[in-house]
Amino acid sequence: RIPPESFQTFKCEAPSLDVKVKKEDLLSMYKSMVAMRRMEMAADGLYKAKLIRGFCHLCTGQEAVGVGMEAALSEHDKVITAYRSHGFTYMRGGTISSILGELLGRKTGISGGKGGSMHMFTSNFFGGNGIVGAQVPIGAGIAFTQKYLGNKAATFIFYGDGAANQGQVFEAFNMAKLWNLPAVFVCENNKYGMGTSASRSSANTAYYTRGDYIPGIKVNGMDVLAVNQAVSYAKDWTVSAEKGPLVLEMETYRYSGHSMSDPGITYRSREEIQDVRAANDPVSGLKECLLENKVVSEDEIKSMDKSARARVDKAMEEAKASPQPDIEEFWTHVYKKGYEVPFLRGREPEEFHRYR
Amino acid sequence: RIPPESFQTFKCEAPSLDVKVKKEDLLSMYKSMVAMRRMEMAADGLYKAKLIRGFCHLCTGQEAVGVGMEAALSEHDKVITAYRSHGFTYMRGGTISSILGELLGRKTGISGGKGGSMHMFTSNFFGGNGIVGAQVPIGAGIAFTQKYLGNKAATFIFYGDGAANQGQVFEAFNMAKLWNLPAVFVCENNKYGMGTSASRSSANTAYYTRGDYIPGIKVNGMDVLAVNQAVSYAKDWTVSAEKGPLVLEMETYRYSGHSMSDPGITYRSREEIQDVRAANDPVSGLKECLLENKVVSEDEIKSMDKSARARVDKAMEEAKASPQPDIEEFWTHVYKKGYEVPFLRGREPEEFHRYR
Amino acid sequence: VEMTVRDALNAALDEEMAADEKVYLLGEEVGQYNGAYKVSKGLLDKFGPKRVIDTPITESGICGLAVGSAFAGLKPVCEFMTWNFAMQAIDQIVNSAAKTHYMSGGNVDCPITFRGPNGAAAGVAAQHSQCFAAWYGSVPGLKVVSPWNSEDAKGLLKAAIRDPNPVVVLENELMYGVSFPMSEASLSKDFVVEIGKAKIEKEGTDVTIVAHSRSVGFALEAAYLLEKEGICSAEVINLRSIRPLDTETIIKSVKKTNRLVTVEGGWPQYGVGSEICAQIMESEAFDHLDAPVVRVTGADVPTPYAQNLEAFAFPDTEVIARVVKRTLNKQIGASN
Amino acid sequence: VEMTVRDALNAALDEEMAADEKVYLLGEEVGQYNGAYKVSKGLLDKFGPKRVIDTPITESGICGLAVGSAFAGLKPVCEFMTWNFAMQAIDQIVNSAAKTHYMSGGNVDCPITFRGPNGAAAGVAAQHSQCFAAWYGSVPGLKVVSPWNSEDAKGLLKAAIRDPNPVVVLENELMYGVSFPMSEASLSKDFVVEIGKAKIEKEGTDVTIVAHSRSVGFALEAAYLLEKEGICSAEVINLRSIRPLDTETIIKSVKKTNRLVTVEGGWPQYGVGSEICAQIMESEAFDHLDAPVVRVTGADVPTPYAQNLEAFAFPDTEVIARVVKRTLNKQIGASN
Ligand SMILES: Cc1ncc(C[n+]2csc(CCOP(=O)(O)OP(=O)(O)O)c2C)c(N)n1
Ligand SMILES: Cc1ncc(C[n+]2csc(CCOP(=O)(O)OP(=O)(O)O)c2C)c(N)n1
Ligand SMILES: [Mg+2]
Ligand SMILES: [Mg+2]
Repeated sequence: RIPPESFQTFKCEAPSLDVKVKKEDLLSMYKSMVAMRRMEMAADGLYKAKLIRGFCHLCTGQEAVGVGMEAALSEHDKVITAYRSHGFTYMRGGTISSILGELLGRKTGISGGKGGSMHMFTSNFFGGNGIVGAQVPIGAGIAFTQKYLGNKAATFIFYGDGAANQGQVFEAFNMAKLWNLPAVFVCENNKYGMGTSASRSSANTAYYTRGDYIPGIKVNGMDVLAVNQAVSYAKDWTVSAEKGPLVLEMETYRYSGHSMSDPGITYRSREEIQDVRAANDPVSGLKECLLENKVVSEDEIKSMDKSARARVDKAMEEAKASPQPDIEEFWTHVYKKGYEVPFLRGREPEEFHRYR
Repeated sequence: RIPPESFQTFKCEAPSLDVKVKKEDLLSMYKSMVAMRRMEMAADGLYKAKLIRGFCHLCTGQEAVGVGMEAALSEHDKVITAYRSHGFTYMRGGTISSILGELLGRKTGISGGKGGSMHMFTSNFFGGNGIVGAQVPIGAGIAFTQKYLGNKAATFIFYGDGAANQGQVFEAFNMAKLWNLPAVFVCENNKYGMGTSASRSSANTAYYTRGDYIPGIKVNGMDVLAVNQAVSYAKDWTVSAEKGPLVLEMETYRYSGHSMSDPGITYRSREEIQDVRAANDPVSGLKECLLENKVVSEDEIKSMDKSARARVDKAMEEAKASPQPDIEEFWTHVYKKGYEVPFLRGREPEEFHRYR
Repeated sequence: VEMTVRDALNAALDEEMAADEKVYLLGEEVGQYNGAYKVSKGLLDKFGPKRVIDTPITESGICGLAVGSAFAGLKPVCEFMTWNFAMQAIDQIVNSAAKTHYMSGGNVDCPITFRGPNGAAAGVAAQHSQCFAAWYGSVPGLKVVSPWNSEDAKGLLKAAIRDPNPVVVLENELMYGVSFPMSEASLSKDFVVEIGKAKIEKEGTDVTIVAHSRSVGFALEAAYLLEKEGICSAEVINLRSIRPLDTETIIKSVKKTNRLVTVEGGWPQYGVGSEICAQIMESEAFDHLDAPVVRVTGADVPTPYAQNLEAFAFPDTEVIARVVKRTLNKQIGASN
Repeated sequence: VEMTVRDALNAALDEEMAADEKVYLLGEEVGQYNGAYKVSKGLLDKFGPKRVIDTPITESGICGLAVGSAFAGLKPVCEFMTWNFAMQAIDQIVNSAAKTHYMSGGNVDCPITFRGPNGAAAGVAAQHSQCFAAWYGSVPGLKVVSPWNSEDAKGLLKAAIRDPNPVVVLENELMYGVSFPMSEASLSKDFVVEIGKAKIEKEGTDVTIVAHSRSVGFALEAAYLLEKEGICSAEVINLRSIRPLDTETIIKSVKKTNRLVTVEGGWPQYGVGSEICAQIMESEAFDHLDAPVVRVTGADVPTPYAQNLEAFAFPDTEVIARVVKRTLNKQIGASN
């Protein structure tokens, strides 16, 4: 049973507080969370070693969102998010080595090294999008497709507290409601959009109420079980009950800076971060829950932690061992293979590629 | 005293139902309404005579909005709207002949013939904008300026029921609330955006509630006195009381087609239009009110009607008598005079204009 | 048979929707209203509201939704009432539709068609008159076509819908009502016009005129006029595609005629003509030029409303004829 | 003294805000965060939250609000975190800011500056690497500048803020941290660089290289390299303005050197180089060309992330040197 504060609702009932999860699912969630955190720590290290370039947005602190979500979804359900995408990519089937490989810009990267940190995709995960807010109507279109094709699948559309003000979000809300789309809009409220706190960017920080005519639920996004419960509820709502769109607000926290170039402590205090880590950390939270409820022993925890670390280390070595993409890949995928333009030009007239 | 149904409110008190207007103001409102309607009828005729080109959006049926508004404003207040702008231009100081002149593309047109139907401006009226929704953040910027400069002036920002779904509107709401701008967002709900009825375009057709954190009032936009009352209230709210933004929804009706090329009867019935005209016409409404309350006699009404007609006829003759713009005007106002680029090119290299 | 450009576009939509369940049309007023310019007339009745979808006036949202549906497996035809309004959605077209296939290393496809009228209509002033050919033409990942007549319209729109890449179709409102003969072949539902191939509309020997969209008509008129006056025999090339640009066809023609005039309705700077000039300059055709390439374009001003001013904003037969004559008198190296 | 481009921009903002109460800065993270790239560092402390305004992440709303404030009498400096994000606001820049003065017959002014980093940074992939010079450069009503070094940055930004027209300032993130010497004059608060004038950064006699933004540095390096190798004396022109384009300066140079290479980081088609080619073709410089103009540009692909691929996406010193050498060996009319 999770605490009643786990949910706050807007124009709908709360999900049940009675959580029924199998032991193996709990363990699997724990393993995922630890692996995800380890993976992000690895990315942090690789960035600092100057092996990762450009932007790199970590999801440490927010692991419960992706993990709790995935545990409630099937492979038929769809997910889309912005640039803070490593964790989701992992949950949606991307291997750790393909994710780290992408960060390193290697051939075995999940996008062949062409996308980098912000642009990762799997067959039911649509990225990995760099333009704040743009993924929201795109997500509505993915939901539209499920309805069009008669698929019994929900689409979960993630966006940040900063992104929540983008006009496109409201345009997507409107169409999703008008057309009763199986779309769940999930505001991942990690309290800041870059250096701007939610209350400085948003006239209404109760993001779960901002769908107006779309009901909403605020969820304790630091508790993987609450997330899981809310996502199950949302899936039922929009797929089984065909009640149309729903808004979820996941209250969570970003430990790291916005991206690697942001120390993350000019607009908030170190204590603030420490306090969340100490009182609210999603990984420790689940660990304690497992221990308290005697689902596992300390030793089992340690061994899971160790094996997560080993997995990530191994994946990192694999990724590092991968060569850079072949130079020919520069020219592929501008257009779909077989349907290219006759040729493309490089930097000067004698640099070019002929497709046919 | 106007009927209680005149207003519906969202997160605020209703304006008073006790209307105190001087006789001369009532007469002036009536004169404006009749003149406005006549002007639009003149435009209709000129368009059908092929003297007006392109788009031409009439405001017949919606006269109470512009007239009731202006009666509550001072010259310091600002107004902006979309392309359905003739009536507002007139109320904000544009002469009828300069408006018709613009429609005819003449030198004496209010924009020198360069803007046409959709693009008319006065010193406190910012147009006349052709891109649905774009005028809304622009209007917020005008309000921002009043606050920045310490002017005690309200900015009224008009947009349609169709435009109300544009993302920019919500972006403007958010900034207006965050920064407590003296901005009044006025949704002119004339029931259709082109051929799309409000309920087919908008998941929530209670437009006065769509500001979420911004209070709103729905107003009987067919009653010039209700409009006047609501606009006064809004001005007080945002200027004197400094309570920040407010949303007004003016419930009104468009008699004509969307623009001259739309017969206006494929998506609604002729009866629907007739019913509104018969039961709710803003001009007849005010006329009856004046007669019932014995403010004026039938004869006085007739004479006002006649003089409005005469004024419009005279203005039309003036406008028609105006020559087309001088050809040199083709090159002016691309940049501000004195700050142009050295030259601009016409259609081929030997057609060009040198500024210096 | 003759067919208007409007009917040709309608037929293209009709045929492709009938052929493939995944093709659907969305946009403002495309359904009940039959299209702001009646291009989609009858399609709602025929295919129903699942496949012909009236949207709110939210370009960026509609466009994003359409792109998402393409990512997820449908083949949307996203109509913009005019391309001017698509500026609100251009981020979705460029950043989402055009770039995702590449960024994903080929993992995500985007088979989408964006279409609507482009460039100037009559008397609609500055905000409703812009040509976007060069902007979209600059973007790798997009294909861009610009039909002139009914065959172009039908064949290019069908090709666009079938193409698994995002394709921008730049129509022209002033052409919708114009009728053109349709060949037997073009009436077939199998008819497509290959994207990326220009068409020689009229053969000639003395000068090449390259144009796209409505300007092709003016170019042809000018060519026939000059021929009638005994001044020259002009070859007229209808570009059809803006990206890829069929430089090969232009080069071949220039090698024959040794003179080139480009014509477009858009603004001059960084335009379609500029690119053609540059490509000719960089190609072997350059050495065959007897006179410099000259661009005929829209004037470098926002479009004015008044008719007498507007008349100076866009090229017409007379301007083209004048420029061609001047070009015939020019000789490289001669000082004039 | 030396100054980074970042500090030069900061000084320009500081001085113009101090000089004119109507000038204010708004954008995402410009205040408390001191700017995503620290260009506005210290300005919030100095001018307070009334004049340095942190906004929500709503480009189209921010931009529209800024334009409205310009219509109403203020002089906004609207920062885009990068120009990529301004695609969401491009309708406001083009349809509202650029066209309203004309449409209103001169009744409404729009004294606004739009600024932010443009083009590629390092390793930021396709959605964050686009160059918008040609797009904005095509729009009448706008002026467009593209500074390279610190003097450019300071002088052009100040000129932009003082100009009563909408001006687009295309900065470059990779240049922010680069230091350049500042002349005595450029340190003055009266210093401005005239919009529309290119600058000859290095005189030369054998070939002209025209570039803008970061490419100017590569062009100079290539020129010095070629000089050192005894291959040629190249003249390097820093465009500074994209609109108006200072064709006069280019023409004069080409008349002297008889050869021209253009360099830019943007995509090749319908780009800055294309326009320069076309204008040279139409000008008297054409007859002075001893070799065709060649464009060096960004490659015609969305920008890849991986370092080895990215290296092929943008021009550098080596590519420029190679093309210049080739151009020197070309002769018009010679078959090669
Ligand atoms: C349209 C657009 N504007 C600005 C940016 C730059 N930017 C990237 S992330 C970000 C902050 C977003 O904050 P939020 O939505 O809260 O997501 P979070 O980073 O907290 O996950 C900004 C401003 C962008 N990528 N796209
Ligand atoms: C961005 C944009 N999209 C589409 C259009 C075409 N258009 C012009 S008016 C209009 C309908 C607007 O309806 P509404 O907002 O209700 O205003 P009304 O015409 O009823 O006054 C449309 C779709 C446009 N001008 N701008
Ligand atoms: Mg956030
Ligand atoms: Mg309406």
